[in-house]
Amino acid sequence: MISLTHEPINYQALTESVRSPNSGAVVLFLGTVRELTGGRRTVALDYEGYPAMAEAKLAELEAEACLRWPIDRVGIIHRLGHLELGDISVAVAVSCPHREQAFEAGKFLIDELKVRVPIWKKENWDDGSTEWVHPGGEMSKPE
Amino acid sequence: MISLTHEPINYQALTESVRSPNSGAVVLFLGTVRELTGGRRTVALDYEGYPAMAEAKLAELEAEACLRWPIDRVGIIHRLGHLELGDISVAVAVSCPHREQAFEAGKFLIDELKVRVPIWKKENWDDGSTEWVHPGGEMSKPE
Amino acid sequence: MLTVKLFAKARDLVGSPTVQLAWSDGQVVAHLKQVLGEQYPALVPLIPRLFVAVNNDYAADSTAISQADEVACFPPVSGG
Amino acid sequence: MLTVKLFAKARDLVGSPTVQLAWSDGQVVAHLKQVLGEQYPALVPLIPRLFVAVNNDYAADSTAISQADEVACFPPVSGG
Repeated sequence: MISLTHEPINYQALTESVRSPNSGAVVLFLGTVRELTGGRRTVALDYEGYPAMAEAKLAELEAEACLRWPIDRVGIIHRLGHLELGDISVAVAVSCPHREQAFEAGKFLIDELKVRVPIWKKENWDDGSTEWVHPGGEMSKPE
Repeated sequence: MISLTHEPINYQALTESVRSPNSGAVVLFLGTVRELTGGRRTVALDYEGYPAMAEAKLAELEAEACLRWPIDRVGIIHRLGHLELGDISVAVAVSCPHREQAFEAGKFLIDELKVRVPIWKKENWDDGSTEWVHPGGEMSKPE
Repeated sequence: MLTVKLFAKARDLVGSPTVQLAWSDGQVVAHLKQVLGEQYPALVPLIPRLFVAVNNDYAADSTAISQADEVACFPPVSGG
Repeated sequence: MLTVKLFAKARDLVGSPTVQLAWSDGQVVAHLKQVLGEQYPALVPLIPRLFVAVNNDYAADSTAISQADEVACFPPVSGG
């Protein structure tokens, strides 16, 4: 279950969608809007995506994770649009027979999502300014 | 928030209890009753605890994790009693500023819970037999 | 007398959630294990893997126990 | 003509979510970046960090583009 949404993320439904008696472990990761970054104060974030490619890249990530770990089920939802402090921007849920696998797969999915899936956030700082976040300065192609 | 319960675990309430604008990352781990273990088929598990010591050890784990990672909030619930296939036996939620910290702290908490907190499970196999699970054969004191 | 709580397989082997033992304050955990094995032969196979907790903390074989302490014996834990 | 979608800061710098460029099938990604810089000088500082996607996949500078391809340009991603 992979999706982009402009609505608040229902992470309980996502978590339920990956639970099964074949799995002893479920790991859920939530990314939430944090107030302080390097001493600056955020009041909101705006997320923009390139939906068709983002969904293709999320599906690619799911397929890669399933080759590396004995994954039962995966669910990923990314929110787009205007998010306030504390709101959930992304939820990744994964179920596996054993917990080490679920932690590793969950971490892989969010780590790779952040370097590969075409979604961008714009900071709304408390001084009224806004700024696109474009991490690193790498010129290499993410793979 | 640390507790033992005989009721189904409300992991959404647990997760909400650790969310905050100080944290950009929440990791939730759920342990669930898996059907197959080493080729044998489980129909149910019975969990028994030593409540006073279990709560003391969970509080000790929370304190240790808070020394090692910049943790915002921790929540741990362990269920006791009779659990059916797919039921949630344990939920661990942790929030941190950044995701690496939240994954590491979450994994530490469930790993240490499993070696240190006095709770035991009894397998109910599909042939009608039951068996206490006492992993390892270590004679050393868990630390 | 010392009251000792038993859990999981230890309780099943003894057939009771608590036992009472003659005890002199200052006797140690190793002595407790020996006395348990003498009075409850069914426990003997488990004793090499038995943990003893004193006042809600794991205790070493050399830890002294007094009758006022809360004492529990149990096999390796398997929660989670 | 080639239609190029722009996202995030690339779109803001150009001032439009899509641009249309004169194009001959078989010209490559490196050429696209050069043309974008010539026609949209505001984009020049971003070009060393610009990614080009062709048909929903990241493309190398040597990848050939035809007018039927779906092409997008954007800076490093920052989702999550």
